Amino acid sequence: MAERNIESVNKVREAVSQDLLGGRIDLLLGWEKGHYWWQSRPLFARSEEDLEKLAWDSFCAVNLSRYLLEELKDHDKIGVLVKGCDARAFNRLLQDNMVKRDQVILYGLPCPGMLDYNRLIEKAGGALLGITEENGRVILNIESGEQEAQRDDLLLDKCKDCRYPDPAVYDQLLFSPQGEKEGPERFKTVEELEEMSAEERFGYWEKELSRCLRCYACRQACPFCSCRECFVEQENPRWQGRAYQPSENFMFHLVRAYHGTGRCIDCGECERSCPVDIPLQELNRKLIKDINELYGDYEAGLDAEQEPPLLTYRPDDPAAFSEK
Amino acid sequence: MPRTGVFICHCGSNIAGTVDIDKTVEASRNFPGVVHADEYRYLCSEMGQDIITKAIKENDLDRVVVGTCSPRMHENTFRKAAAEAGLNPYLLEVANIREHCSWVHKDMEEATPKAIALLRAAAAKAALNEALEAPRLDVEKRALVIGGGIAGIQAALDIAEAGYVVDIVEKDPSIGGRMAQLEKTFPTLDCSACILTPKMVEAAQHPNINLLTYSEVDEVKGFVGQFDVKIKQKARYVDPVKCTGCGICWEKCPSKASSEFEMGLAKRKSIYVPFAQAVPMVPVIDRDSCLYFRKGRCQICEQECPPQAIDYEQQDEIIERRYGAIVVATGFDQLDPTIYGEYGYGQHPDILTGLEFERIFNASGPTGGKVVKLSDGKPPKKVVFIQCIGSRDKARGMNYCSKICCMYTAKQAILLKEKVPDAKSYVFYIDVRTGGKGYEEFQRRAAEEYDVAYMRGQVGKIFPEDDHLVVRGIDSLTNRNIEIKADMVVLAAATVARADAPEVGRLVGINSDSYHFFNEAHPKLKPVETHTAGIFIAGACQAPKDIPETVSQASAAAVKAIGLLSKEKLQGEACTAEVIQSECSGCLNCEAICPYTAITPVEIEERYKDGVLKRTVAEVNPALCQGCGSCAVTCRSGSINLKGFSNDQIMAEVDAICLQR
Amino acid sequence: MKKVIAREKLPELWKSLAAKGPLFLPIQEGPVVLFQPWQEGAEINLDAVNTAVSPKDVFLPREETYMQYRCSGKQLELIPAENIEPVTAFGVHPCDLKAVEMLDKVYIDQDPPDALYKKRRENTTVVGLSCSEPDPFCFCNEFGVDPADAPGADVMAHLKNGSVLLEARTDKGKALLEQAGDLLQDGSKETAEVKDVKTADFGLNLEGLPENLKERFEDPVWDELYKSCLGCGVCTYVCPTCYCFDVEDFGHEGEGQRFRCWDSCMYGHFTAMAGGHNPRAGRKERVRQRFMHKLQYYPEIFNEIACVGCGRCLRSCPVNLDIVQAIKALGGETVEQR
Amino acid sequence: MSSANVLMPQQATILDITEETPDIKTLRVVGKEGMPFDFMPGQCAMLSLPPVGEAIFSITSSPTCRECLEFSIKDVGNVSGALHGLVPGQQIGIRGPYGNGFPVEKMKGKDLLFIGGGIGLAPLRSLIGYCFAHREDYGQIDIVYGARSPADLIRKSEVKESWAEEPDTNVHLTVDAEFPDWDGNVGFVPTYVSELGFSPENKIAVTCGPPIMIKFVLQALDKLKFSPEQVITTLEMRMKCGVGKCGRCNLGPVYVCKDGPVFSLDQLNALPAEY
Amino acid sequence: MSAALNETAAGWEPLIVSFCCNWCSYAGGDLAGTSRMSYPANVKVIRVPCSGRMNPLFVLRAFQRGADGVLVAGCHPGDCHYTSGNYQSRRRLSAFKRLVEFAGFEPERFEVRWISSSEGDKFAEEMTSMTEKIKALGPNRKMRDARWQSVTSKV
Repeated sequence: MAERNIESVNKVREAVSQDLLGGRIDLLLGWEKGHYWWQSRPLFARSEEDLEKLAWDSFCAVNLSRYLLEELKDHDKIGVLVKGCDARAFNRLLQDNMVKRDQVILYGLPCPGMLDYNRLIEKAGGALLGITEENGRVILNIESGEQEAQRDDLLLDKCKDCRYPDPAVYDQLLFSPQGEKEGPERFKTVEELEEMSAEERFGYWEKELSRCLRCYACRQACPFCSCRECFVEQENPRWQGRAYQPSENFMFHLVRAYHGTGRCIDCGECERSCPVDIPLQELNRKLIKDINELYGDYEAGLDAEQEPPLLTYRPDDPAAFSEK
Repeated sequence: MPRTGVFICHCGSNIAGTVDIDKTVEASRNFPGVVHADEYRYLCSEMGQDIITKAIKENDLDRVVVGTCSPRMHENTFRKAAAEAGLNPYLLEVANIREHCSWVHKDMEEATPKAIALLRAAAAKAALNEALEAPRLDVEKRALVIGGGIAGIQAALDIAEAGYVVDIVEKDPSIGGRMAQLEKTFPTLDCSACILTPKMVEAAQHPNINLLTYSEVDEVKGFVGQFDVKIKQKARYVDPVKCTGCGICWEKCPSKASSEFEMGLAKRKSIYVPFAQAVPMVPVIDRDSCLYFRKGRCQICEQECPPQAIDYEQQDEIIERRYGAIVVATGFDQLDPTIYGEYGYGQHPDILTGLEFERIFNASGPTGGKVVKLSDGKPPKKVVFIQCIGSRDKARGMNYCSKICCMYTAKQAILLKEKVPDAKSYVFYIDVRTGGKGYEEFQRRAAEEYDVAYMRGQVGKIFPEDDHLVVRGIDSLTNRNIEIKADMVVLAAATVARADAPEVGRLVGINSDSYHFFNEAHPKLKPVETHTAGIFIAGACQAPKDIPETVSQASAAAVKAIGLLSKEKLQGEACTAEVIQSECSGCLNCEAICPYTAITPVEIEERYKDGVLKRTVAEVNPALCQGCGSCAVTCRSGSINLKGFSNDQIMAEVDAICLQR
Repeated sequence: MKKVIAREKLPELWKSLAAKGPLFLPIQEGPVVLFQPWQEGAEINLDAVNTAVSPKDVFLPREETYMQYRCSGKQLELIPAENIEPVTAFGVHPCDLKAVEMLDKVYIDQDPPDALYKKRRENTTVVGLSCSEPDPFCFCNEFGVDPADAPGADVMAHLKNGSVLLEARTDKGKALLEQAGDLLQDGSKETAEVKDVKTADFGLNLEGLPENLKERFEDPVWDELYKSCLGCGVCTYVCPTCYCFDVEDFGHEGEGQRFRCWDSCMYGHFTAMAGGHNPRAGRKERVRQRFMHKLQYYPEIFNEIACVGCGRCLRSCPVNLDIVQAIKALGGETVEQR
Repeated sequence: MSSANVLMPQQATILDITEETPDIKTLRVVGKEGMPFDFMPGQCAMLSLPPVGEAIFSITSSPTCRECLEFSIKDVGNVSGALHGLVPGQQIGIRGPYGNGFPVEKMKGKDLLFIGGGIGLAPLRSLIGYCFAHREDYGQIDIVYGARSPADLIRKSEVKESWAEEPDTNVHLTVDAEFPDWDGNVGFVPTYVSELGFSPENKIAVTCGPPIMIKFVLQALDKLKFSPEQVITTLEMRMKCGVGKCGRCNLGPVYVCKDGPVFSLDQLNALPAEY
Repeated sequence: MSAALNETAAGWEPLIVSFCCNWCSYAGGDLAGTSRMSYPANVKVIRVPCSGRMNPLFVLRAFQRGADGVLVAGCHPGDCHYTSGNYQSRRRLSAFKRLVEFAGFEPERFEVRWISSSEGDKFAEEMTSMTEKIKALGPNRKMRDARWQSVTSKV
């Protein structure tokens, strides 16, 4: 079994139970364990009993902020456990006017990064019984004994180059901050793709996108996708056809990414949610990179007060096309 | 399915010469929804319009497509024709098969298929057109003039004379502007103050004019006919009603500050009027230098003021008013030549700008009208004028010509000779530009009768040596180096936009060129209009100008404003944005980007489970919306759309155009 | 008929099969394995137990054009445009094949039959593949699926050490093996090395569940269970027993085509009517529909639960709201205790 | 032909279009060779108009009419809107018939009460026509029909003139509010049904109309002591296939397209109320 | 005229869709016309009120439906009739242009230009040079919906 880190779960539970049981919040959005030790799923806690199930381990990847969209219809005040990305997601929703700050209490969880089950399995090279963690290392319990690995090598893609593991907004910070990170390889794949010829790049994307099922998990998991009706479903005009043609694949994915311009918080939930592993985050990161280059550094979700780059302009802005 | 009629114009041979009309008509018949197609030699003629109206009635058409010249030309003509037949005019679409087709393509083989494609797109769009109604808007019969210089004064007087109330907002304590700072005006050499002050007084006394001096525009909302403006009237600390303008206060005031009016060449008191003929003759207290405000003691002015007009407790006041039209006449600044180190400006008291020199001539100026060097009080015997400081200087400054320098330099050289008969003037110039009535003659006089030496060339360095200034330059005609030992140097610094012009532009919603001069709507045909309806520009805020040009432009702007104010109602924009509130998620990104503050949040109620849920969505004020459609692009879910250029209309055009390759 | 082929010879077999018509098999596509048509150079992965998406694509393509239209004036011409050719599906695991049989009940057995599906089904030769290792997500044992055998296969394949045993079960299967000719060797004496494949044991009690659920449409369980659902369609698209579809036109007023494509009951638009009314307006209704369909509605008509324990929803649901969660919640475990 | 694709429409032509109300039109449709198919009252058909798409509509003409099929269509969406814009002679696609239809056999020998509201008369009209054609099989017929305003009543002349002339038949019209030139009853359909006070004895009530009307009609009938078996209604759902496969229109294990759209109230009560 | 034929034959002609803002670029196009300048008929203009109206989805739709190049033209920065439309579109379309290039489109396929109402010559030049560049690149297959193509080939 994975080390449950009883101590930290207790600390989280302690922090929230007073508010939940004392009526300061009506609902707590947290995580509980799923069927497997490597799955932690959303928990909607309203009672002490619910809180018993609370989990805080290396598999709490699900971004909980998005649930506020629905749950705030039924609750006056909600507590949410937020990692760095969840907090940025909250700011995103705040900026999109989807939530009000005073409706929510944020319990900040500085995040060490979440582990990727597939990487663990790969590392184990066979049946994996469980893991224990200590000091940035992961010990894999495999049938033949134990195997040790660097934790950083086993992170989810979305966590690998996370720059802001600490919540940018919170009411209460439950652990000591991790500190801002470099994320040196954040744009590595983007840059590699940029190096390719247009033909190669098109081929790359055509192949990757060909797997798309149009399940819209990327959209549903995304904190910037908060439209009531997505362009995909609109009838007049019919922006997006339902066919699985390459042309329709590009339409959906380019527009999805474009709609995140200056809005994507780089949480990577889109990519994590994708059942066929399309590298969606690279499209988002391309836009982040370009916006930063063209219109100055902007990290969506870090500061809800800062105007998103597509909602403002400067008369002397540069352009990606000739202005002569 | 719509019932569309297509009408194609030959425009004599203008279209028919390059577009096969028969083929085009035939092709049009096969477009979806087209039930009638026809052609005519001149569709815009009475006869042509009749053909359309008749066909609409006879064939029960509910959409019309005309293949004609540019919609910018005759869209309205045809819309009226459609309206005559009882059709909503917005159900008509124009396919531009002249300017965008027959005139730019060489033969029928090229132009005909393209004309068909454009018509097909227009028909596809028309099928989705909806009947639209342009809102009828009220006009507030009051004008605002921003800037109380000669342009503003003239515009205000003209508007007031036509019977409309005008407010002049001037940020300085007195109206008068730059013209008040001038000594004499070219080419007639009449005294600037003598011709200006009567106008200032006339403006002050005009029953239809309100002067709001020492005031600034804080906010402009609304739209043509109904601009809601907030004006900040800065605290003067003097009650203008009580004040008699007797002058005792500024006489007695013990503290001094540099005089803005005198370009910093002289001091003024902390309580002051900027100049002797100021209108209104009500002083202001400059908080920054006033002893009372700085240190809490003094209060001499308060003690001395006979009518007890001093009021230290006065606060800035916000005046909110609605105006039908706005004239922007904010004037210009002079470039600070410090940036050009080689001229040594700021390093030596005898290196002056043109405007500073202007004050030296003035009887009420820093030298009492005596033309002397500021360094030693002696009259200058050799004065070097250098033209184009910052103007026509691609590398370092502005590309444009400041327009007035050649003339005022000639004027100053003449005046110098008159005041200091043994003085000698040298003018370094690039070109001498004297377009204007009597200008060339005036400049020739300076050169020929007043012994002004014009030298085509550039000055490379100015530095003091002993008791004079060494001016080193090159005569570009002879390519010789020149060195002049001058007593004084006058720099014709460029005429530049006011430092706060970008801010003013943003406030009132007009745009400017790269030098921050405000843009006219059309350089030839709409020289005083801006792209924002109801806002007009006059004077040097648009581009460098001399006084006569400024005054004529001001009157022109006034006429435009008067024309607007005289209307009972204005026709608003029909193609405005519209929110589908049930789909709107209320992110309000549209509100953030709307240039007209036409979008506001509104709370709606929706059924949810067994109860009702309140939520915020966007709402468009169609009177404010000008129909740019940027909101429709910002809205990711397409919940806000632009009537007349809706998402499905544009997509239908794309589809149709791509069908016909 | 039993035949044997050395594993390294398989590519040759595939190539020869593909020459006769489309050959679908598990292909490594970047990080995932998908059931896709064979192409020269494709990276076949027979060791992957479960493809990311089930092979139902072969029988019920995600997109299928069946009509073309041409309009001119008032004339409208409607032209059938099916394009169904004989195909081979190689490496279908027992759970997935069982799921196809469940689709058969809807698309073939239930009147009127769906001609497109039926034709595809008849035109497909299925090479089943027994499982030697379970995936951690597999739980087909719970549904009585034998990982070692897919009864409905035309040919049953068993991976052996270094070779593959192919056993023809039907005439179609025999024909397939015969076509392969010399590539295959006689395997009449070979036996499959049948392993006892133990899949995950969630301790589900399915006995009487469909009957029990009949009265539980309004059960409070639903008020909790749906909450974590994001409203995406992952579960339905990866699921081998989901079969909903949509019909859409593509084209303009002049001509175009009509196709059907996968759709998902998890989408709000799925049931939204033209006037705006939506009988399954919320996530709760949709989650209930999906699980009730699997566990009650389908069994009510066809007498078996519409789940084969392939584990795809356990693996792919971004928030782990899978059928096991649902069964457990409905079977009187976690949620009900609240 | 069992191998035919059930989703494939056949070609049909619009004979004519009549405007019933501001948002309802009746289309008369004929197949390539006369009737596209045989059907029973209460059944539906898919009409298609590419590239707009397909939608399902109930057939409003009686099966005894052998000239054409009639559809009364309210403009609520893309397909219905496009159909409204058509002109006579336009060809469209049609497939069907779908659904179970009304239980005309079970209704034999009974008195019949038809309660319709607005466009809800469309399926009833097919059944009413059928009953008139087989007049001897059925007893007393009462027809209660209402709409928001006189202008919203469909098939007005037919209802008022032909139906009322039929033997043993009463037509009761009502509109929601007072209108000039309206001398009929004023009031909502359910209220009118209560006021008319029908006896449930040997009677079958068939109702169709907007959901809110049906809800209150059912209450009214319940008060009049109609048992659920005596009450029949039809449902509308989003449908794509019409043959119980595309997965949209189920109420529990029952598919409205195939097993409905006609249900007796007792059948409906046993199903999840997801409509 | 068959598109399919067009593309295989040596005389393939590209289709360029240009979205022009009503106030500057469309008027610039009008001026090109009144000045009898010439540019290739491959360019077909769709009038939009402002470059700020330019939804990137329109561009993608044009590519889906067979456009070989798309050119958006608007007022020069500072000249927007609506004050800020082109400033907004500069940001949006810059990000979008980079995105489509990242997706594998050649940079020439999608362009943005500022053309004023007095720049009839520039309008003609840009339209000509766009056409020439696209001709050099050849037909665009990327994102083109093969189904639409089969449809258009029969028109």
